[in-house]
Amino acid sequence: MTTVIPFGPQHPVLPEPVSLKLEIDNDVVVGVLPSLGYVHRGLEKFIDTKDFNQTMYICERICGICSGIHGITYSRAVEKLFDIEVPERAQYLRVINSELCRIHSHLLWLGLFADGFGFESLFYECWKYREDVLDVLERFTGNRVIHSMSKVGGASRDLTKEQIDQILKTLDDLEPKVKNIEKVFVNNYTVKKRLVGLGVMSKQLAYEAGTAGPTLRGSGNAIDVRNTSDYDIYKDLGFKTAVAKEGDCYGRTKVRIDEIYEAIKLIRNAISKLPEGEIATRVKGFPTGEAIIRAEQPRGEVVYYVKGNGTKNLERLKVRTPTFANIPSLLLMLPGVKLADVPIVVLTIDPCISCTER
Amino acid sequence: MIENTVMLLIIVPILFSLLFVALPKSLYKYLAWAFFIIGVALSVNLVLDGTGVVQIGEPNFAMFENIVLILEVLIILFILAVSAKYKNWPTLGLGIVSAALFAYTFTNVPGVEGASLNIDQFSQIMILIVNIVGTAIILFATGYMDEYEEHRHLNRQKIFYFTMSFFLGAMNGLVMADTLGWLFLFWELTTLCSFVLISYNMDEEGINNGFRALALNLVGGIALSIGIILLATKYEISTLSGIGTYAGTDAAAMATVALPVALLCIGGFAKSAQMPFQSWLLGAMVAPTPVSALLHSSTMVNAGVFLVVKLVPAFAGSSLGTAIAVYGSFTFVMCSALALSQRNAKRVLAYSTIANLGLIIASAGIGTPLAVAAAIMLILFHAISKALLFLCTGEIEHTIGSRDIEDMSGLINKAPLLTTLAALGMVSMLLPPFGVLLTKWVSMEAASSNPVVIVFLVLGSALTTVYYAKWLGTILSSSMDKNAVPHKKPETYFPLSFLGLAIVVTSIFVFSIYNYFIKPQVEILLKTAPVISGQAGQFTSEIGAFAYAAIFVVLALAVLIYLATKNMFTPRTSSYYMCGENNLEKDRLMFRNGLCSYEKSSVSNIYLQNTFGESKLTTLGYAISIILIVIALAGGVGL
Amino acid sequence: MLDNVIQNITEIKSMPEVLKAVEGFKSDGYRYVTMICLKANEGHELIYIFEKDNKLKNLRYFVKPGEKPKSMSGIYLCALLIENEYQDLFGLTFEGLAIDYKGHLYLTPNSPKTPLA
Amino acid sequence: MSLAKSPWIIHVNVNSCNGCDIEVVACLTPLYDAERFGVLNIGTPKQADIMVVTGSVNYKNVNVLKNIYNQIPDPKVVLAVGACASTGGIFHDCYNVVGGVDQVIPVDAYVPGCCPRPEAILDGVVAALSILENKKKGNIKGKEVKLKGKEVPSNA
Amino acid sequence: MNTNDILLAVLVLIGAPIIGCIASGIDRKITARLQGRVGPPLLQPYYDVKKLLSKDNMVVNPTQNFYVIVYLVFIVLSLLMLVFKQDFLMIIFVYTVASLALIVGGMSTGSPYARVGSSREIMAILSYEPVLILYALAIYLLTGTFKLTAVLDASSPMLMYTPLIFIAMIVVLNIKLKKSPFDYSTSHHGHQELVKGMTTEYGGPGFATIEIAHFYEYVFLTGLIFLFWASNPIIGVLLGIIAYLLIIVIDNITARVYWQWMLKLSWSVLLIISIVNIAFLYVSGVQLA
Amino acid sequence: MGMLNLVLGNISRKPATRLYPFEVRAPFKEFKGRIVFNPDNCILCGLCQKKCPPDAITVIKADKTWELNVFRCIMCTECVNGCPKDCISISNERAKTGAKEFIKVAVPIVDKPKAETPKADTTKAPKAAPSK
Repeated sequence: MTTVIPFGPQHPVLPEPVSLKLEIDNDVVVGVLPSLGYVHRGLEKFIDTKDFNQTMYICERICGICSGIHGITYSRAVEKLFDIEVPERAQYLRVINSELCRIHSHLLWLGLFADGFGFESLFYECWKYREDVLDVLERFTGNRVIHSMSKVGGASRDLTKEQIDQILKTLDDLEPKVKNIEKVFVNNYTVKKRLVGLGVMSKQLAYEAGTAGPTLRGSGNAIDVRNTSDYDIYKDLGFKTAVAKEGDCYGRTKVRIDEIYEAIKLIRNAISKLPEGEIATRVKGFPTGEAIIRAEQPRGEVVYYVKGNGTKNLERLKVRTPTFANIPSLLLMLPGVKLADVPIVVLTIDPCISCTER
Repeated sequence: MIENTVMLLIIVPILFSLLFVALPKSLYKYLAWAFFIIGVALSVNLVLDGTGVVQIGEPNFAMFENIVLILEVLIILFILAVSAKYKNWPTLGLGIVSAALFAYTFTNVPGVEGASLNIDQFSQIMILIVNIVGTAIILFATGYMDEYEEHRHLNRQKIFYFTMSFFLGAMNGLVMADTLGWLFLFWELTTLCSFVLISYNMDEEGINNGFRALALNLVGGIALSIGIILLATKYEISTLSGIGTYAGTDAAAMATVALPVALLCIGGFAKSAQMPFQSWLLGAMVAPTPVSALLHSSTMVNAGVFLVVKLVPAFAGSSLGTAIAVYGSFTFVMCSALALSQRNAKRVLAYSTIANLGLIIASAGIGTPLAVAAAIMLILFHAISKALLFLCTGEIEHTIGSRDIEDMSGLINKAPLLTTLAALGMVSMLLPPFGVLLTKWVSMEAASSNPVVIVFLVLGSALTTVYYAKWLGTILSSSMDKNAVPHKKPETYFPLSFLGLAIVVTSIFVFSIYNYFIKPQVEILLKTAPVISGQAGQFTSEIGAFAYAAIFVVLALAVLIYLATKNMFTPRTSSYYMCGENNLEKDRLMFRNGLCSYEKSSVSNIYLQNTFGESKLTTLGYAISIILIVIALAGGVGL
Repeated sequence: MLDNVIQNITEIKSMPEVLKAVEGFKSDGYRYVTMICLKANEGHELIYIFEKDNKLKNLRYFVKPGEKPKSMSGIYLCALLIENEYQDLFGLTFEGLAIDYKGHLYLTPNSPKTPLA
Repeated sequence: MSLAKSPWIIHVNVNSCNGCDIEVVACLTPLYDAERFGVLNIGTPKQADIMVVTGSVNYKNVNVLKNIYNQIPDPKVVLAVGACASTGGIFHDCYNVVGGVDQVIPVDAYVPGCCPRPEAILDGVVAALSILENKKKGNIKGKEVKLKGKEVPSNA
Repeated sequence: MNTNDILLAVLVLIGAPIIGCIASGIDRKITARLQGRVGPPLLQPYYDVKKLLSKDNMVVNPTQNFYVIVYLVFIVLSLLMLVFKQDFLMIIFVYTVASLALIVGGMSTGSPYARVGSSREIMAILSYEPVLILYALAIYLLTGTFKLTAVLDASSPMLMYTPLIFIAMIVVLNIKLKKSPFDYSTSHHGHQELVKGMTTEYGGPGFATIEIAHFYEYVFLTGLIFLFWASNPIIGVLLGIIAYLLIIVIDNITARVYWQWMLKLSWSVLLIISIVNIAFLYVSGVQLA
Repeated sequence: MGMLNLVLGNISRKPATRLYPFEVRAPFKEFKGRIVFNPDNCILCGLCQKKCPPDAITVIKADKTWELNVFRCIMCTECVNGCPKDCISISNERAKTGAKEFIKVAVPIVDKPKAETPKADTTKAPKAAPSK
């Protein structure tokens, strides 16, 4: 007789409502059936009643954690339809916002992950550092979590000198702190006991399973949309992809920690190169045509497909979020792990269910 | 008069066995009640008669001796015939060896002038166990066997009851016989009865397991008869008590008789299914549950430990004693570990029996007065608890149609009385204040002077807690999948309740039992009695105290508090926490899965098959136990 | 270059050909990115998107009304979620899904049926 | 006063975008440290006093919300955090959204904002505490919410 | 039983939960400070219990509260037996009754989380019980009796002869208090895959009973540590406090591990070091003066 | 030993906690706290209603009211940027927690022809905050 346990939707370890039906034999998971739909709101239908400017706010609320990058990517997609060039300063501002978001998201994930394996103080430590990032984001965009910093045609907020100093100072403070928690994640005996060799995906498997983001890069695939040449201005900022070879939860953790450092570096570079000038261009008319835009969110690659038909409402908006691509890999990783490891493996893809279901 | 009671104790079961054959099935119920009442009356009468030695001299002796001779010949012929019929060559071989030994005994061993039956306190305890617990089991069987046979399309109840009753008679003889030749006869009779009962189903599995039991017990019997021959030819000892008298407490004398004593002990080990021989007892699980209960609690296996305990004066304190103690405690820990990975309730109980017998043997091996007292008490308490547990398992099997522990989850809702009794049985096996734990405590305190034994005991007792706790929790949990049909027959529930009551009563009056039976017996065996006092509801020895009364009081207090607070604090019943996805209509343990359909959640226990799996541990256990036995023998020969 | 506007799109007429083409992509080492479903003249239009070395390749297939497209989840396991999603939202039926949620991936029996169709 | 000193919360996310959730969790972290008021984020409803709900409710979540609510022993308080939980927010007319939490279960206090700051959530918890005290004093029981109507529990 | 004994018993009955409550409060306060927070007030556990007692008694199964009452009374009994210097082996058995009662209570609710949690807790018994009995054995070897009288009346501390068992007991304390890294069967505050493990279905007064029993258990378990230096009560108490603080720190610097790992640790390391210690006691034959 | 250093560092330092109700940090001036409406210049054009993504603003020309559902507002500042008369501004003080009764703020509009002579102060400054 196997053990059958519902895991979610309301479960303390899962911050989000997703449900897994776990079949366990001898403390090892043998079957898993995810149940989605607890956060399905139907945003892709919603564009019928909102115009393309308002849709920006809806896209930001696809997910509260990657919200900034959702907004930016949506803006870029619609700009593509209009075929307008965004002022360079706005592009830099977007990069700064995205990378700050990435830092906050990764710190958040590190905390939740630590909570997943019962390391409460490490969880608090990570979230304590995250508050500093949120403070600068709040001063930059006016809100802690959902930023509304981007808009179709550019940015809606500019950075003042004072704010830039604030960002740089926070980053300087943050770097040694991240080094501290990195030591714990990488060296602590009990943490390694839990993470090393757990949820292993080989390089090939991760690639074929269509995973995205740190889940993919944790298995040794150096695939990052920021590497591609036309993604904003990353090419000028000396971006380097963070990769780990292990392919297990430990590797993915290392990738995310490395990405925090990388993000700090990118922000510093962006600030040093920040050009003067306008932050937005005016957008006239209504969008037509179709476009696909990809961007690198903290959780991985997001794909926006927009189709305009010449009215103020878009005809079709389709978002393929990174978690959507990563959930099938759970089906591959979960069988064979212990029950106690289920939350860790689920959290290791950094699930964002509200992204997935929209 | 004690002679009459003794004779009745042997004759009445045989009479009943004949009655069972003669009378129709419909009367079995009344026969069993009568047997139970007479059994209780006779055994109580024997206790009231007190102790004594019944000498059987001429002219009766010659007649008895002839009966014995004829019976032994018949036994050997039966074994040979049966094993030849089923083409079981190992058994046939062993039967031939037995026959040869018998022939050797007949020709070469000097005869005895008279036989004696020795009724001491230990025999009284054994008689009580055999005749009260044993007849209760037969009573239970009348409520059990009809349905059992119906399921398997059998009609062999006549043989069943005949053998069961006969078995009790043989056991009665065994525990009273002092003359080794007679002892051997009863010994072989029980072997034979167990063979018939184990292969009761007459299917391949049953017969194979029956033959395994027969073969392993024949090995034991051969060891026993070699021991008897040695004793008779070399030391001219022909009685059990004679060995003790010969060895006394003198180390040199002990050393001289060490080899035959060791051989006798090996016979006892085989009978008690100790480690290399354990497979027959596990195989015996194919038989109907009353058979298992009878074999495990009151009769068969107790004969082995009975013999070992009786031999205590011959090895107490010697190196042979230490070897036996280590061997017994090793069996205890090994079988406890083996029980951990079992989910078949009867197998768990079987391993638990073997483990507890190991504990008894270990206690006997330690040989201090305290330890021997523990061994005798453990035989008593274990018999009652184990009989209850086996009968409960049988009744559970009839109620839910399965003996898998996992299937018993939630039994408390369907059969509350049965579950409570089963829970009582389990609790009495592992928790204070009940008798089994008391004796475990005594033996641990006694064993604390022997480092190896105590470490084994410590590990074993932790393992025991684990496998019983799993089962206990499972039957007390509150969900039930199985279709449960409780039959409330008085024949089945009376023995269960009676045994349950017996557990509580014996545990409460443990000190009286100790004073009346065990203390004098230990004095007989070891010339000194353990220093134990029973003031203020405590069972106090030189090195510790067991406050059983306080625990009973606290237990009662807990019940009282529960009843008092039950209706306070606005009681409300709610549904389970199922992460929010409950189904409130059909089953409260259902939840909605990803396909929007409902599914039942279920949980199985942890069995640690990979660490404590049967196949791995059994091999290890065989190896180590055989080494230990060889060491014991070598020590016996004086190498 | 990132293919931002959907161009170099291959239109395929029949489902077996789609399957064959997708298998070809798989053997060429492409990753399955996503599939986009659009309403078009009574039926639905499916755009399969694949990626390799940061280049996107697209396949376009028109599903006639009532037609049951084949599932790609046998070739790319990760296709099962998006196909189940379109079963929910557009009322399509994919044949041979690895896990078939039968229209209950997002929606329950009491929520609106096929909202995007 | 005993209730006010030890409010244990259960956090239920029904259809929220994570924004409010992470702010609820942020309340417990060192900077805000809700445990100063005795707040514990307890996992099971059986031990909770305050139910913190985030997100506009969707059809799949309705029963989850009701079940969790029914499983909290009285006295209990429901706190709706964020614009979505209060009124449905920006998603109020999405096809799969039922609306604010008060459409399904009785709500005692609301926290506005998208997303509300942790300070605002702490304010909400403090507001909930006095309601909790009043409920205890007045012995007000939360009515068992029935599963009914358009949110039938099973399709079997 | 004379008047003094009764007074002492009443004192323990009343005093132990107060001490345990404060200890629990200190634990939460220190944990908070280690995590860089202010933390709850010192008397927070008291407020919690008071609140739980004022809530409805919501159960899934009417008998579930019986087991926690058994848990409570047997914890109290084992503490009283410790105070009255009873047989230590006996105390351990009585304590096992308490632990088992909680496990059976968890199982009896039938919730899948509670049952998995209980299964894990059974495995915890398997890992700490041998060490506890070996500790008892060490006491016997040092004093010639299992009764605690000898240990408490001795003039030299036991720690001198049982340093390895002391280390093992610290780990046992960690397992019993269900602190990280061994908080796999229930978790006090950290979130866990089993929700609240064994106590998932307990709420209101039933959970309050468990909490009160925990208070007694804190005192009882630190009492076991106290025995290591019973010759000087002040040092003994200090030893208990230090062990307690050590466990709080360990709680904060480790992740939760598997019960499998714990079983391996206890049956290889803890058991071996305890046996080595016991062997030393045998060979040297030292006696506690 | 990384974690040991961290926790020991924490205990040796002052806790990071901001004792919120007793010790309030002044909100950043950039913070989008709540919408403040100044009816003086309002021409009831309804542009804010059209722009508002969550439909939180209702302008009823007949009743001459401007209504903001505070519990639906998402602080996106579309209305602030979209208002032709700059009547709507954003304050860095957040909206207060409360019960549902207080969520609707109705602001009677002073009748006026085309942004002239701001009529006498029949209205108070609008507040989203509950008046308790």
